[in-house]
Amino acid sequence: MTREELLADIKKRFSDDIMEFFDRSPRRVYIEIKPSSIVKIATYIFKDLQARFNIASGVDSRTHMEILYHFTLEPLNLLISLRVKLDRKNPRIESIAPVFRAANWIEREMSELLGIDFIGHPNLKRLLLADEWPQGVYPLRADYEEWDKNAIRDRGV
Amino acid sequence: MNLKLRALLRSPWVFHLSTGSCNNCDIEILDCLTPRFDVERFGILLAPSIKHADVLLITGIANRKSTIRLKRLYEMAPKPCLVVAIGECSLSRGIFMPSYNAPVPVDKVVPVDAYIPGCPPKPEAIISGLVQLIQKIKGTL
Amino acid sequence: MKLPKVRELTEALKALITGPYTSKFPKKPHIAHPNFRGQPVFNPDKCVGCLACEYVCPAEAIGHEDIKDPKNPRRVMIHYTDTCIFCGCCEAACIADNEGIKLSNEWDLAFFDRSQAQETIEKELLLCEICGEPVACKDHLKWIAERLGELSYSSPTLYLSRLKELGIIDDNIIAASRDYSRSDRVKILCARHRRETTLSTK
Amino acid sequence: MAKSVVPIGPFHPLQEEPEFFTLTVDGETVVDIDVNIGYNHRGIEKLSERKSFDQSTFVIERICGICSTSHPFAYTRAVEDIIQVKPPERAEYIRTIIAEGERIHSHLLWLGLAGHFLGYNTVYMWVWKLREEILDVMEILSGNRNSYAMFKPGGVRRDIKSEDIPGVIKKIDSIVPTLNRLKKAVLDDPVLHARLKGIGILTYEDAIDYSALGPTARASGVAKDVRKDDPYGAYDKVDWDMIVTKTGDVFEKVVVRVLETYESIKIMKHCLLNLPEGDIDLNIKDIPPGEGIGTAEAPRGETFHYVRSDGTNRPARHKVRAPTFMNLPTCKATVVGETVSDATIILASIDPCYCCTERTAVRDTRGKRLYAAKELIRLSQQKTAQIKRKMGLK
Repeated sequence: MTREELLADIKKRFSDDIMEFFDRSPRRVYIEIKPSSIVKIATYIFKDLQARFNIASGVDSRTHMEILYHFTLEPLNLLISLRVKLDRKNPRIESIAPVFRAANWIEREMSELLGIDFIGHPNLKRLLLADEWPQGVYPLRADYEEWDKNAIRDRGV
Repeated sequence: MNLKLRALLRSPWVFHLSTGSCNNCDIEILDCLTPRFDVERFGILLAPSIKHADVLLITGIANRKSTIRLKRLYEMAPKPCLVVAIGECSLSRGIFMPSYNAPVPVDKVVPVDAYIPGCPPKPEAIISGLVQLIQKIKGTL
Repeated sequence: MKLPKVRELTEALKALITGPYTSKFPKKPHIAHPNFRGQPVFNPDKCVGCLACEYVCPAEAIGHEDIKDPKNPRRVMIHYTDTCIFCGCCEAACIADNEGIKLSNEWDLAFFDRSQAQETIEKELLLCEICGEPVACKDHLKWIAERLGELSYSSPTLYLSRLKELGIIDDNIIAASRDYSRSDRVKILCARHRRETTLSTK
Repeated sequence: MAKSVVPIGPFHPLQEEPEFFTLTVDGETVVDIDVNIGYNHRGIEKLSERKSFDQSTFVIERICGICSTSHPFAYTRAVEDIIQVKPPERAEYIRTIIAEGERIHSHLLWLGLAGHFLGYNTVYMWVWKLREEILDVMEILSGNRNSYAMFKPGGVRRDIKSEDIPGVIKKIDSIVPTLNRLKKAVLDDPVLHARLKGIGILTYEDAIDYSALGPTARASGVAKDVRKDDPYGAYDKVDWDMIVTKTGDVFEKVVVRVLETYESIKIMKHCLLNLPEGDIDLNIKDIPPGEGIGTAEAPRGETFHYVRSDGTNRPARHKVRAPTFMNLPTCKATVVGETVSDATIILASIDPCYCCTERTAVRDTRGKRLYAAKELIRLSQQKTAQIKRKMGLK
């Protein structure tokens, strides 16, 4: 179906969950949705529209924590980004890894680097950082400072 | 000691260690083994395991996870062994200096004998660096 | 033993004639292609010491050090070979028509001690006559004055350093007006003090 | 049958990057595989927030050595997506030339390594000797063998001098005859057919479910290629065709990559021959606040860059996703059930690029009999020799 029909169908089907619909350009659409409805909409886009799960990118804007789930529809050359806003103190959201295995690693990375807790993730353990990295320190947060006292930040000659 | 070093320099076996690099330098090291630069003329071979290595080629910024293995492998290498840092990342972490995962440069983790700058260094630069190191060691014997 | 096919024979003959493919590198020195981005080198007489290359460098591989003793004020431009990634941004951003710092063809840079892995040049520095802070390099003010032409007479720092350069003004002419009122107006000052002397009526 | 654990890596002499696979082995067949990554993590996303838009092109370029054009290509497209602007025609052509040049040398690199994993060291030496030609071409065009420093948001940093082009075309043409001989040697070799066909199969459904990308997915019939679906650079001005095969086993992946090298040579020569005139840079001065997404086709799949700017000259957030990040988990589907001697070549068949994925790690080994990594390569080479003897070729 064409691009307009597809977007109209999404709008009609999830009208109560969509908070904001931003049609930025012919190839980019940003849809802000309620955090509770992420699994429902993601499954619909991935399974019914045969979209490809591209990636999820976590953003720590100072007032709130944001996650964007990007889905690509090759035939229409369209990229749908579902935006979800969580509160910054205790960001929690339902995990979509059980639905499709492609999202498994990226959620582990976001939980490790940004401190977002994914409920229902198969094995939410560390993916990237060393074992000696202190618990609860999230490097990609805006308010991250250097915790390692003997780190050398100049050339260290 | 210098008898071993003298013997070592006849045909230095090389062990390549990538501690968090973008594999440009690693591929330039492998380029040295292929027909065009062919360091086997000088007896330089890739050692199958750390136990046979005479020269340790280190690339990469020694990030936190790799430093643990870097230290362990340096202890496992039979002494006397020479250590050569290849590429900007292993000299002073180059463009990744402020990275939160690279606390200290490589020469704070293991004593480094020769530095070969370049991002990535040309295979000729790696060969000339090794040759200069061998001459320097031979010079002091 | 299988007889070698014709292709292998021609291959062997060709190899005999052309000789091995391996480069004779250590014996024959290797000259990089003229487009190759090698070691950046400062050009002392073209560089104006404006620090544009330091701001632009992605790897923060260029630094400077201002030596502020009044007798011989100098700005030392330092290029660190062990951090530089040879990208050519400094050459692209150099205001002295890309000649102040240039990427040479040099690729054989191996060394054994990292504390000497830097190249420096020195530029003459102008200090503010009131607070002693560095204003700019002499060549930099000359570079600005040349571009501003007669407009450079709007700022005492510019025209004083320019005329002193040309030898028209010397100290005894300036000394004559030293003790009259607002004599600070006729001095080479840093931005902060120049603003103070312009606004105040002291 | 007691399970024993087989560690491969992390510092395996031949693999360029440290990666660690822990295979749980029941006798000869692999029962389970656990990929641990994290060795190469350099925190590039945090670094890119420290640098200005122009400078962070160089951090992005050093994510991976062998796909060091696809990342800046996707990044510059993301920044141009924020400003909704298109670089000049000549810059698009130059970008395509550099991207295709890199695809050729990356595919050749992989072909050489795959040859070594199978015990074909002559293929390894031949292919890497061939690769030196394309590296000379890239040194002439961009000034360095790789990490080309050519990309800039809004255009290209350096122009291609027209007097260099004939020499470059001659060098590219000198590659083709040797590549033809190699193609015949690799694709029609009965031993390779027996060795690579039918192992490490990634089915179409698994490829969709894991969202696999690039040659790994195209070998399983998933016809997705950013250069065709979302044409960028000069790809829509050149007629080339996307290589897609059906079964998805390791042999198909070799076929897809070899044929793609020919396509890249065709594109690169076409762009070099009719390079349009015009300026090469838009000189972007300020970037308005907003978000942009850029994608590009790396030799291993689609790279994805998400850039958010808050009006200052530094990106507020920069998310990078490399193709191997999506392809690496697929080895769970392809390696389990295969024999240990095939494990190495299957793991190498997705052309893993760990510095892209920025992650490798190690896990303690338990179990009685341990294969050292070198042994695994010897096992794989033994199997090839065994097949040769069976075919009476020895």
